[in-house]
Amino acid sequence: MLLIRCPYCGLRDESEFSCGGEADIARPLEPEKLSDAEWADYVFMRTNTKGRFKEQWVHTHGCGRWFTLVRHTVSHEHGETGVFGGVAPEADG
Amino acid sequence: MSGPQFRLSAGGRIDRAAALGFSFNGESFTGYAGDTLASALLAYGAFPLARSFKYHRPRGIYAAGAEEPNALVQLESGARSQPNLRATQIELYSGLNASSVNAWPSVDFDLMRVNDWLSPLFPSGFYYKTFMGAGIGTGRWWKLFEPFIRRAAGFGRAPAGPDPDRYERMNAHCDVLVVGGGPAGLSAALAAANRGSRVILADEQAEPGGDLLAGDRGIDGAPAMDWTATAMETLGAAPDVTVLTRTTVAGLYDDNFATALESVGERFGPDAPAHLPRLRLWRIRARQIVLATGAHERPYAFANNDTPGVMLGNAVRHYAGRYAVVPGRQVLLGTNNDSAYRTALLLAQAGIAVTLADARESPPAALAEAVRSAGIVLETGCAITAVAGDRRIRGAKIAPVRADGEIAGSPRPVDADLVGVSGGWNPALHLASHRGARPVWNEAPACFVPDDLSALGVRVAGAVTGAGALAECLEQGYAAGRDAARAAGRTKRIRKPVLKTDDGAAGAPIRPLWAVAGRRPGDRRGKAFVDLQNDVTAKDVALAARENYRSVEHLKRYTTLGMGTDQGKTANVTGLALMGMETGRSPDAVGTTTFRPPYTPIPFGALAGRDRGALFDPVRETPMFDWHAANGAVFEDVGQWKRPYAYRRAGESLEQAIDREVSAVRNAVGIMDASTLGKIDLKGPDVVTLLNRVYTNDWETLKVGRARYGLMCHEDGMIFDDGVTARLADDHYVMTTTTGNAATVLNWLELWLQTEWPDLRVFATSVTEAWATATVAGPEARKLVSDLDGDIDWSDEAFPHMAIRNGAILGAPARIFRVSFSGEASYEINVPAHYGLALWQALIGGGATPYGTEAMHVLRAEKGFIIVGQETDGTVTPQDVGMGWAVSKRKDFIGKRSYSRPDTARPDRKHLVGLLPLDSGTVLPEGGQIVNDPSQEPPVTMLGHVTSSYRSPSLNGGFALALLKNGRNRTGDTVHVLKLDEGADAARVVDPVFYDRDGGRLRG
Amino acid sequence: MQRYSIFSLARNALTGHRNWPQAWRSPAPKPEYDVVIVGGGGHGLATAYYLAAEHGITNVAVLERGWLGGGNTGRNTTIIRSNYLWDESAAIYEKALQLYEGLSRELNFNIMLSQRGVLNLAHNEHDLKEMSRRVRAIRGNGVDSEILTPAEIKKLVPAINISKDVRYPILGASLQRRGGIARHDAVAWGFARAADDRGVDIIQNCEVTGIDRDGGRVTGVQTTLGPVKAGKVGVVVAGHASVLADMAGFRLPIDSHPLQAMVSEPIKPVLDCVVMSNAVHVYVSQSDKGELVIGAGIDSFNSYAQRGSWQIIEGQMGALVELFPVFSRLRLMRSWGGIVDTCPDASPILSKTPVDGLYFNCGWGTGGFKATPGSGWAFAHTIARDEPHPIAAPFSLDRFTTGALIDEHGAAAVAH
Amino acid sequence: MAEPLAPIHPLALSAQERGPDPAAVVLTAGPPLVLLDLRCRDRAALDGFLKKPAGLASPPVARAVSGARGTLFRFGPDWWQLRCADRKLADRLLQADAGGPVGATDVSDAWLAIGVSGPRARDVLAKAATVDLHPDTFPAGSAARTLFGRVTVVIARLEDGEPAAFDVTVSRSNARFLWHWLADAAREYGFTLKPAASDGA
Repeated sequence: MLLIRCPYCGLRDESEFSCGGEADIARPLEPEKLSDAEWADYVFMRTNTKGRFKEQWVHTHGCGRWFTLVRHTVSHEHGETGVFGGVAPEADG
Repeated sequence: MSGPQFRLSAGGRIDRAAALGFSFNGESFTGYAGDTLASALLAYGAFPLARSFKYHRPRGIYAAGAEEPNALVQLESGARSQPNLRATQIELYSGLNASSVNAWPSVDFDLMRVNDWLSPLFPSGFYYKTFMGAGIGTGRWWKLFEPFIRRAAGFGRAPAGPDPDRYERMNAHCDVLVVGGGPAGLSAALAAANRGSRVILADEQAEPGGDLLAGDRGIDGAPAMDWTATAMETLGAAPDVTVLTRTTVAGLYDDNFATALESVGERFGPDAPAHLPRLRLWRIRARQIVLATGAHERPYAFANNDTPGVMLGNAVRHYAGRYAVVPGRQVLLGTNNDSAYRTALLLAQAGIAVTLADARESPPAALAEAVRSAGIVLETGCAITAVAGDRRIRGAKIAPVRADGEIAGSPRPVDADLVGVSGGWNPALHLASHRGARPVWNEAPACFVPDDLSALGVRVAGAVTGAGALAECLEQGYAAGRDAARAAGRTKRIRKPVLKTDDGAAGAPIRPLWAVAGRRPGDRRGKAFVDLQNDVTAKDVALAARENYRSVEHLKRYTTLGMGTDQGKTANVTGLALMGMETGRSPDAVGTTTFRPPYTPIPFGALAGRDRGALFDPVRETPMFDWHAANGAVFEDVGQWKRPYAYRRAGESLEQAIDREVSAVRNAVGIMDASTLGKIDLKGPDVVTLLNRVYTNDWETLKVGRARYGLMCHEDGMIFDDGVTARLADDHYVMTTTTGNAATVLNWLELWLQTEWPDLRVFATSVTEAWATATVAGPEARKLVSDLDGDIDWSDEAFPHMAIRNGAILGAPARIFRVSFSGEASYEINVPAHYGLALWQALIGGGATPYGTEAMHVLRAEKGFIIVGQETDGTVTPQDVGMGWAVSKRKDFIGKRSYSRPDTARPDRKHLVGLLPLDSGTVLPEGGQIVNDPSQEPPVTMLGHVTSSYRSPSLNGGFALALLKNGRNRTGDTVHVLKLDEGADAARVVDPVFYDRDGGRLRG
Repeated sequence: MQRYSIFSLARNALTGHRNWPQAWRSPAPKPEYDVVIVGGGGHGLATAYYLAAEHGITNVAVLERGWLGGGNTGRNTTIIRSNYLWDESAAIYEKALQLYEGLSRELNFNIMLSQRGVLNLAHNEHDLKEMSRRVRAIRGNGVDSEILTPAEIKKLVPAINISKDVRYPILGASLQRRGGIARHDAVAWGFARAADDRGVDIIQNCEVTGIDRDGGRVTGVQTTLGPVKAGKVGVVVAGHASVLADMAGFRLPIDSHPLQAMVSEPIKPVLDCVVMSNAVHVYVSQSDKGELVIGAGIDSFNSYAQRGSWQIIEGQMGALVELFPVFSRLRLMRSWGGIVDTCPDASPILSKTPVDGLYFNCGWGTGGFKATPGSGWAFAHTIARDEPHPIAAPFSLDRFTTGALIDEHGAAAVAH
Repeated sequence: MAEPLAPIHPLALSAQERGPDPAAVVLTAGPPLVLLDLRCRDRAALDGFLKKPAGLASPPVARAVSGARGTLFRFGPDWWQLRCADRKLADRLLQADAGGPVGATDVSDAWLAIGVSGPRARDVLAKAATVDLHPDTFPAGSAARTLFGRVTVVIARLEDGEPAAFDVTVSRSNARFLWHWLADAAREYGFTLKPAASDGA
């Protein structure tokens, strides 16, 4: 069971979080201009990296914030986190 | 039994003042406090107490701990019965009652022993090679034989009734978790504790000490157990040290999460105090871990090495030293390393005749001198080749052996009634393996040791590293404890203790020895077992090699080596080494198996903890729950909620109740508890933009005080929720969701708001539970609500359909949605949740009939309103259910692009339609498959299915909603709905709105 | 191939079992094959077997990174059933079940198919509705399925608790009597032995590190034992499909997740059919050896580690003890994890790819074992004819573009 | 109908003392709350919003501060919850939020508080809470929104003192479940149940 460092709450048990899968899948700005294949690529295709993998998690039972986490999909070692929308953790938080 | 004749007259860590009576296989025995079941039984001799898995050969106690392969027993009977416990790990208590497993009619005479005599027919994997049913019909032979095989397999039996015991879970946190309370573990715990660390020390025994419990070791010129006692005092006085005895660390997981099982009430047996849990599962989050898990002695194999009375050499030492039991008068010890010498000396001190056969030509001179001067017969360059006897040892043979284990001279008989075999040590690297350690073959001690895990915060110390000397174990323990404390940020400087041990002069290396004879085909000297529990012999390993099942996993799976309840603790390495010999490889080239948690088995109940019975899963109750329960509600589970399905009155069937409730809403007024519907407060200037993106329809025109229905889809275009959203103020909306999706929808909004559209200024807050909701519906609804004192103008003009009003009702703040899911005039009255019950009672007092979810389903189906999850299943678009009107063409929204994909744009997809059975007395089966031709043989062409079907008191007959291929273009057609068994019901395809098509009733 | 039978056992017993031949050879790879199958699990070995047996293509190599049958074939809970909702799924899983029914004899290797029945429990109104729909659809497809009342369930499974007075009472169940379990290793070994006998080279400890292409067509693979040329390459690597797709330059609609399973200590027979529950999230059967074999849901995060998180085990054990209170004192002996490749619609991919001559068979999620022979059979056809077999056609990759998904999430709400 | 509606507390259950040491764990049903969820992207703005009416400034995430007019919990960087000492403060804040940087939502009846005190209080909570409740890591002023078994709760240590006393906020629908759960978990130590008064106050 992972011990995840929420950027806002610090180390918490995995059970407080939900994993949202691969990060950085940006929604196309003009979907109607995409081909069916391009749309399918956005909706369904995934990189599913074996190795260091940037994914997004939400601290469902804690602060409720989404953040990104780089995690190795074989060793499960994880570290670097990132925030969305520029909501920076406070120094005293 | 003739009394505990094998109990030594003095010594041991048993309490001779506390005699404990117990029974085994119906006979009475007496042991002492401090005994295990195994030690207490051994005091009566090394008799058979089990039968082996496959051949049903008699088996006795083989080891002294978790590695025991043979002595599995059924403890107690009835609901508290427990199968497959190792006698070596059961603490004796007064009145204990145990019996043998896997033996019929008795352990002394077992009919299945016939398997042993027929064993030439049953080599490893024999079952893959027969029962194929060639020529006799598909698998018929196997069908015939499988039940026999099943009955023959398995050990103990499941208990007879539900478990009456309690189990606890406990979360704990520490700087340093030390696993194992032997010298290395104690040393590590002291080093960490003295630096101010929060320490948890877990040891599986009733008292720490590990190998020192044998009582024959010394530290600083005193018995080593004195040092242990002092260490325990120090640890006990430290503020943040938790010592968990009788606690087995079962598994290590990512980020140094550990599970451990503590025996709490279990050791008292069935008479344990009722408030105590039987077991406690610890969930430990450790910053650093020190594994001082020791090592298991391994045997070497020889003919009939499973005869009761053959034991691990070090087990003989522990029974003698710790429990004062030596179940024999003439002991033959076979060894290939130094450790058996301590056993020999301890036995000789107790006056036992000992022959020590050391496979090495030249044992260390000091050891040889010591044993000889103690009167022990030392035979060098010899190994045990066979024992004689069946149910007990009637002698043994020894002979010189070659490097590959083959006998190099003629075997000589040795008088013996107890045989101890010491083939070297296998470090207990199970836990390190859970954490990813790769076992590395270490030539000098001829064993696998774990590789370095310190980068993960896991350190090893003591015998688990292959260390043999006590001084080395203490030293490694200290270093690991110190380093772990430092890594956890406890940097206090402490002087290192200096301890003098009784290790003596340096020893000689091991001479690896795996199996003496017994490997070659045609060797008739008797079975040489590698895995005692699963009856895997050296020959079986050779057969696997011959048939090319050569990888370690194939070996295990083909022969079942190491697949038993002991996970092969005494067997695996020997099996690997033998496979290596067969195939010309070193043991590590054969491969190593990955050890799987748990280290020792864990009862399911301990894993379930408190998640049982009434506490299995949270029950969510609405504010009106008590009223429902007291007034005949039949509840249905909707997620964790309990919702009234219908309210049954005395003498009423469920169907009659539902009919009555439907009629009440159609003809008078009903109320439903709708508190479970999700409610999300949305605030901010950009709410309307958000709504436009997550709902399929347009939201710009919604005015303050008005509400609108919306559909939510995923990017694949499929419906996943629906609900009404109302505008309370310019920048303030409230969204409702289905009961089941309340949390899902809020998470969905947050996902998009946070990750994709952080520029949108919207705050979303769940207010589901802040409000209690009573839906008042029916032609008399307005009259009923108008009678409630308050400040709301209920007239249709002031408060039309799809409007929302805030005000006060009977002194409580209220928020009312005039929306209708029933087709009648309908008010969803929300009051702060604590007032919900009182509001409900007031409405009942005003003459409303309570109705449940099933009546609600009927009412809405008559109106053709969908229920997400019933009319939809994740494959249904808004257009499919006839709600193309709610899909905006002007704007983009989540899922929109998917509608132009070829399959999604097909005009002949499955559409929501109404079905009217041609026979109005028929209620079509929900889930019924729709066909054109009811006479077609399977596989039939299925065109869709009935999604909802009810009897309608208003329509006075059956009606249904269905998803039907090309359905909107088939209005008026007759289709057929297959019955479960035979035949079909004919039905006409109609518009899905059955009731009040123009909506006059719901507008007032 | 020396045929296995009770007579061959007796004959070999007389000679001390010294003359048993190898079950399969361990050849070195040849420089070139007509077809290379990447992945020596059940599906890959079955594909190779049917290529040889049904299509006469025998110049075939199966390249296995580790030991054959070592992936999900050797890690699953061995459940076999074909009670799927949609016609497309029913067709391929039922084909698999029918092949299973004759497989021991066809392969001359006892896979210990035990058709003891698979029960799917319903715990609430929604479950009952779903069950009704599913059973009727299954029967419409000519597959056996029936509905049981709680009393009938109790008769079939005496250890189960059908009390109304529990958190989630059992309200009914569907039963597929032809469903059951089989010995998973035997399926891999049986296919391996029979394929080897027909000339297929099974090469273990040979990891594919690259997929060679020339002008949009596959030409071979790079391996840890050197390059191997191939006219066609079929990739059947559950748990690593995305990795191999990446080597070939495209992406798949797949996420890899850990799925855990576990066994109890062996006990005398106490459970005579497979019991699955979506609502409380657990499934269980008892092996011939006496172990209860238990599984549940997947971990939510992506992983290639063959291990999952602890709380999943606690959750499913709570569910199991709730269904079977008499199991509370039985003990968990061993737990492990596999890697399951999940598709957005919980259906597999059996497909041609953007690379000519390269075929992928993947995405079986938690349902791969039960499909093994059907999957291999249809995939062999797809490779041999360079066009999907009709029962494989709906599972092509282009469904994610057209939108013609086969959404079996209902079936896979509990992993199995 | 004119009879005013009366509030009803779901923890108006029976009092009880049980087990080896009934003082080991004491469960106390808290009174109905006056509670606002406050959302704001700017801590300074939130401080400005609260300063005058509530006299409180934001604590760090997973902490709480108390004053005469209420207790302010911080769940996340943009999420606070204010337990108001009286209704007046809540109404004032709800009126003040319109159009401003702070979104205030009344969630009073959605939550209830259960006091868990006594020498074994920490042990009972540790049976399901995965946050570390050791006084070094969970000093007075700590307030963690976390998962408790299968229920989302806020575990707070609002006051100093030994043994530590905890305040557990739970959603209304789960309150009884949690109450029974805690009592069951306290059985091995002994417990005293102090439910809400049956008049709902």
